[in-house]
Amino acid sequence: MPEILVALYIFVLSCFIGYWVIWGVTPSLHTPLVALTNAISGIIILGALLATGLQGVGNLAEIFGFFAVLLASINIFGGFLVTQRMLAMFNKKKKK
Amino acid sequence: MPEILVALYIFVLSCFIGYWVIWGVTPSLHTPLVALTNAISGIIILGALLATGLQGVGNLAEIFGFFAVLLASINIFGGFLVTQRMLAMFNKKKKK
Amino acid sequence: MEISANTQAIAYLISAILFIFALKGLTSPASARTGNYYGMAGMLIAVLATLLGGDVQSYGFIIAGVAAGALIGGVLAARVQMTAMPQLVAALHSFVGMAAVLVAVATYLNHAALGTLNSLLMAELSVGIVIGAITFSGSVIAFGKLQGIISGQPVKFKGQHLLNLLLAVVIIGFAVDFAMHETLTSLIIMTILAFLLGFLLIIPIGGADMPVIISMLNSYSGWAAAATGFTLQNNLLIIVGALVGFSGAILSYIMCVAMNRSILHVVFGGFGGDDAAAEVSAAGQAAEKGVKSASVEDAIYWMEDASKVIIVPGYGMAVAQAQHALKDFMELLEERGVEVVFAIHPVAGRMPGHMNVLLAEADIPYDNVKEMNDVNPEFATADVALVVGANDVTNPAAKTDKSSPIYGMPILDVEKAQHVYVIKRSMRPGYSGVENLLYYQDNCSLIFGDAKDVCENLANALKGGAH
Amino acid sequence: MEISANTQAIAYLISAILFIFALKGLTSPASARTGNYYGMAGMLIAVLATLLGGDVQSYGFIIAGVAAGALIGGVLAARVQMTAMPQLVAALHSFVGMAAVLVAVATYLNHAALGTLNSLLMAELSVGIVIGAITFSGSVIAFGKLQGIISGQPVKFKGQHLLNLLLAVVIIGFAVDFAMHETLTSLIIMTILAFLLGFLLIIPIGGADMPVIISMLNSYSGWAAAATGFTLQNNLLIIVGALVGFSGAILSYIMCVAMNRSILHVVFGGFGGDDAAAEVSAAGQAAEKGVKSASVEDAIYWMEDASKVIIVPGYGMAVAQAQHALKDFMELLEERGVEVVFAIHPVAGRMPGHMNVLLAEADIPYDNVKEMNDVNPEFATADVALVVGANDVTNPAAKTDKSSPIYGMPILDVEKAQHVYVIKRSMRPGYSGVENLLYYQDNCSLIFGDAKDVCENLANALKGGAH
Ligand SMILES: NC(=O)c1ccc[n+]([C@@H]2O[C@H](COP(=O)([O-])OP(=O)(O)OC[C@H]3O[C@@H](n4cnc5c(N)ncnc54)[C@H](OP(=O)(O)O)[C@@H]3O)[C@@H](O)[C@H]2O)c1
Ligand SMILES: NC(=O)c1ccc[n+]([C@@H]2O[C@H](COP(=O)([O-])OP(=O)(O)OC[C@H]3O[C@@H](n4cnc5c(N)ncnc54)[C@H](OP(=O)(O)O)[C@@H]3O)[C@@H](O)[C@H]2O)c1
Repeated sequence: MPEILVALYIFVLSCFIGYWVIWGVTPSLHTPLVALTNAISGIIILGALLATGLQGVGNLAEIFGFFAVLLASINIFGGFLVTQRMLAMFNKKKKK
Repeated sequence: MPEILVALYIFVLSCFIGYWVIWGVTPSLHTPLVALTNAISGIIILGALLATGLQGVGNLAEIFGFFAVLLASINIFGGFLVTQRMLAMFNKKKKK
Repeated sequence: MEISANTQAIAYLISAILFIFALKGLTSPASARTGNYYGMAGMLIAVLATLLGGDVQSYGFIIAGVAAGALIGGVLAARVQMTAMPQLVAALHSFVGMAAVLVAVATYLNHAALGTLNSLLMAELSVGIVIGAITFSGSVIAFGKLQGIISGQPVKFKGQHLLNLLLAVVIIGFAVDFAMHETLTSLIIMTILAFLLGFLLIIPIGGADMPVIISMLNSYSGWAAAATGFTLQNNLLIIVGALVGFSGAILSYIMCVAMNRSILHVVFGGFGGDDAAAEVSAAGQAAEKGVKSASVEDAIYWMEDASKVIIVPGYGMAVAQAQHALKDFMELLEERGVEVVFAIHPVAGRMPGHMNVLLAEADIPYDNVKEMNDVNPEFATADVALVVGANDVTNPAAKTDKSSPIYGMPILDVEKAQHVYVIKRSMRPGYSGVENLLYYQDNCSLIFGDAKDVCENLANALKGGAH
Repeated sequence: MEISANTQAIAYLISAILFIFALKGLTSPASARTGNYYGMAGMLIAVLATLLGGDVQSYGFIIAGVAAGALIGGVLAARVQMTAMPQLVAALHSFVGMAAVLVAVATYLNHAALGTLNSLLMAELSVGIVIGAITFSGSVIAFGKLQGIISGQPVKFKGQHLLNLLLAVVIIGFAVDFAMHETLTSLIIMTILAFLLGFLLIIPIGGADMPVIISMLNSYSGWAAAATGFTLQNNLLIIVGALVGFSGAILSYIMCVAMNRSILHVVFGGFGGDDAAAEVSAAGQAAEKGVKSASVEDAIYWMEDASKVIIVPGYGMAVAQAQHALKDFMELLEERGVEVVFAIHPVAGRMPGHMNVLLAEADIPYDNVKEMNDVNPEFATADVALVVGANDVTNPAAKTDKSSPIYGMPILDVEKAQHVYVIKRSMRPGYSGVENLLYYQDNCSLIFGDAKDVCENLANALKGGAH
């Protein structure tokens, strides 16, 4: 199969997974969900890494790539840590 | 990606879908579920078609293929029709 | 008309989507029929896309095979009794298993003729053949036991499991040899041994455990299809295989949980046959208290003016085909203003959802039918619980008697109803072979007789009686 | 160390699985933390696999970027107030959008330098750039409105929607030109116009509607990542993009259903600003009856010996940061044997799950917190319902007044409690601008004041009072 069709297959299957996994999230964790998806959408950093790290191409691409790496990293670190912070609150058990 | 890895990706993603879609089935329809999965596992017929229809290869393969087509067809027709029969019973609404 | 490989790939994707929606349809009875149509459409698209794909060039055998299959499948589907569903399902699984073997062998022959074999391909073929062969012979045995062709007794001998293990190792050995050296003899021996292994794996399992086994084999048949998908580089087969594989696995899991047994215990246990040793303890003591038996009229007396009656159907209702009589009885009660609820235990009967299908067959509206967890709190407010050919799923020993083999299994809280009437033919135990402590409770009486006859009598008593 | 493309693909698959498990962890608070760790592990594996993949050869910029990003992200995460979560989320979305644009442009430059451009690639790049740019500028506006930098008022002018439509068409035109003729100017104009479109799309939407918009933009940011995945032939990006895309879409959907509005109405509606015309009808009549106001002592009188008190937190609790005071109050009540339940409406506050996070922050055990459908039947048995800064989610007009703009929205059945006390600062309406019929009911009194102050006074009264 050509790559674009492979991508299409994977996209379609992932959409089903997205549908089910998100509906499964308990409503009380919807705010952490938003933060977590923020973090994992930082996966765009892969594109940024490739754009920045490629040898022997224009400087402009490298600079664009640098900013992309920066922004995506903020997302990743910010997202995971704030999720962590929120979930830590939830995790405290009833004391009594 | 080589075909085997594509297959692996698709397999893994489908497993997640399988997990969620089956847990979503209401317990009262578990018997129809069994019949329906019987029907769709008749999809093995695709392999049988390819084996049988390939031109210019041994007769033995063709004969094996024929039996495979036969068995898979029994599954497909038997499975879908018996599911249909069962579901038709469920579909009757309360009369009063 | 011939379509390109890309068009074919897109058609396969569409058909995969349709299959997923087909299964998703089973989320509720309302959407289930549409779901089945999606499934049919998906299959049609997949078959057409394959036929038009350019790889298929001779159609004679195919048309013959499909036509014969359609005929046989159609007749089977139209004729089968709802109570014989487990057998039908077992038979159909065996077909998938056999088809997987045949396809793998034919694929081997084709590739050998074209000289395009390689080790990876042969390894994948071996996986497909072995899973397929085990599925086939295992399902055949399961079919035989359910249909009564083979004795349901577990066939056991010393060193059984060791033998199976050994066989598995030998099979893997031949598979490796085949994949590495293309040895045809290895292929043949491997296939034969795999058939043998399927046989040996299932023969020691008691007939009553077949439902779990069937689901397990269902799962295998899915994995066999997925393995074939890997060999043929056909993604649709992989997707469908995974869906079916999970379906079987999850259903086995659900059954095991509802019986409070592990899948290993089912496969290696040999349950429900001979050993009824541990059950003396609490049951033995209770036995001395004696069991009350009652007539149809006694039961009617408490039901005719009740405000709520809960009916608990079980395997005996299926055997006796009492569902239609029950439906009449339900309507007569409802005419008198009695609320009637059917309580379904997840493993009542002999396959998951068994009772639901039978009640639906008798036209009992599914709003009247409730699952265990929903209905259990209602028993305390019911005037009468009428147990029709159910046994294990009502046994309070599962809650109270730690030494009982069914201890820990979730049950229907029948004993909380004000009056309990149990319809069965004798004092014989149910599927698990464990005595039912319920029968020794003060509020419980047994009505001996065939479930269908008794239900008809109940209905007649309600009609006839000049109340 | 350098890994092969195949190893990399397998690493990506593992990381995709980890991400799915991360989201699945959010099924319950108990598994959520582990889920977050899975997510981190998945990200780490993905980044390492990319760095080792051989395509990345210079590390200077990367290290600098990641280090700076870690610092900024870490500080943001540590400092942000829980009440400011919506803003943070909006800011982070804008980053993803911008990153998608930058990556697409850099990819274009790289491919141009290597001479490996083709139409399909450029089309995919355009999709990535346009979605990314809209996500960016839209999120920036959303951030500004939430943070109060930009006025929350909907900015409206005639022909707005037509202009946007026109702009979209022009953007597509330039994108097609770029994909077909590799025109750099078209690329630049397209990008600028897409930024403009994002701006124009969000500016007419009122500040209060931002939560839905943010979720919508969340969804966009996912699709932007997926589009980037198509361009880079990176399957992991596609998978994650789809997951995030669905997350945003489903959350917007949930919010819209809970508010009984369509997403189109949110995007084109300009809700919650000026027009409060229709609300005279029933509300007007009720107004003449007058509203009772009460003191803290009045409320305590009914609560201190109650058997059950249901607390309904809303946006006002978040604004006033009253959750800690509420926690103290809850504990004092529980010491006196009063059962305390928190009732959460799906859109209480300003983002989904907002109240849950705040209550969790104050250490209120989540067993005490119930969702709308679970708690609604309990109001009838509650002695007191204490509404803390909630308004719309308690308005019975949603059930009774067909002319109300919030008619049909599911609400908390607060009015069924024996006594209802509402803490708020004034008679101003809530988010929807609709007057609350609840306040005119006989069993309802208002306690005017800041939520935090009042809750502290309640706690003090309970402590201090010599009961
Ligand atoms: N549903 C599943 O998926 C599944 C799967 C695996 C195992 N199982 C097992 O199957 C059992 C199901 O429980 P169950 O309560 O439904 O059935 P059961 O425990 O097997 O009991 C059935 C009862 O029906 C009576 N009976 C049989 N034929 C009858 C007839 N013609 N008229 C009246 N009564 C008749 C039998 O007593 P007499 O002989 O005295 O009449 C017997 O006590 C459970 O132990 C479960 O673990 C179920
Ligand atoms: N959660 C979401 O995801 C989401 C998304 C989109 C829209 N919304 C909308 O947001 C609304 C949420 O409803 P809600 O009942 O939580 O809030 P609301 O209807 O907006 O009402 C909040 C109330 O809190 C009071 N308040 C504000 N600050 C206060 C303070 N410091 N102390 C005491 N009271 C204070 C306000 O009255 P005073 O000014 O008189 O004090 C106001 O009546 C719904 O209309 C919903 O549709 C929610």
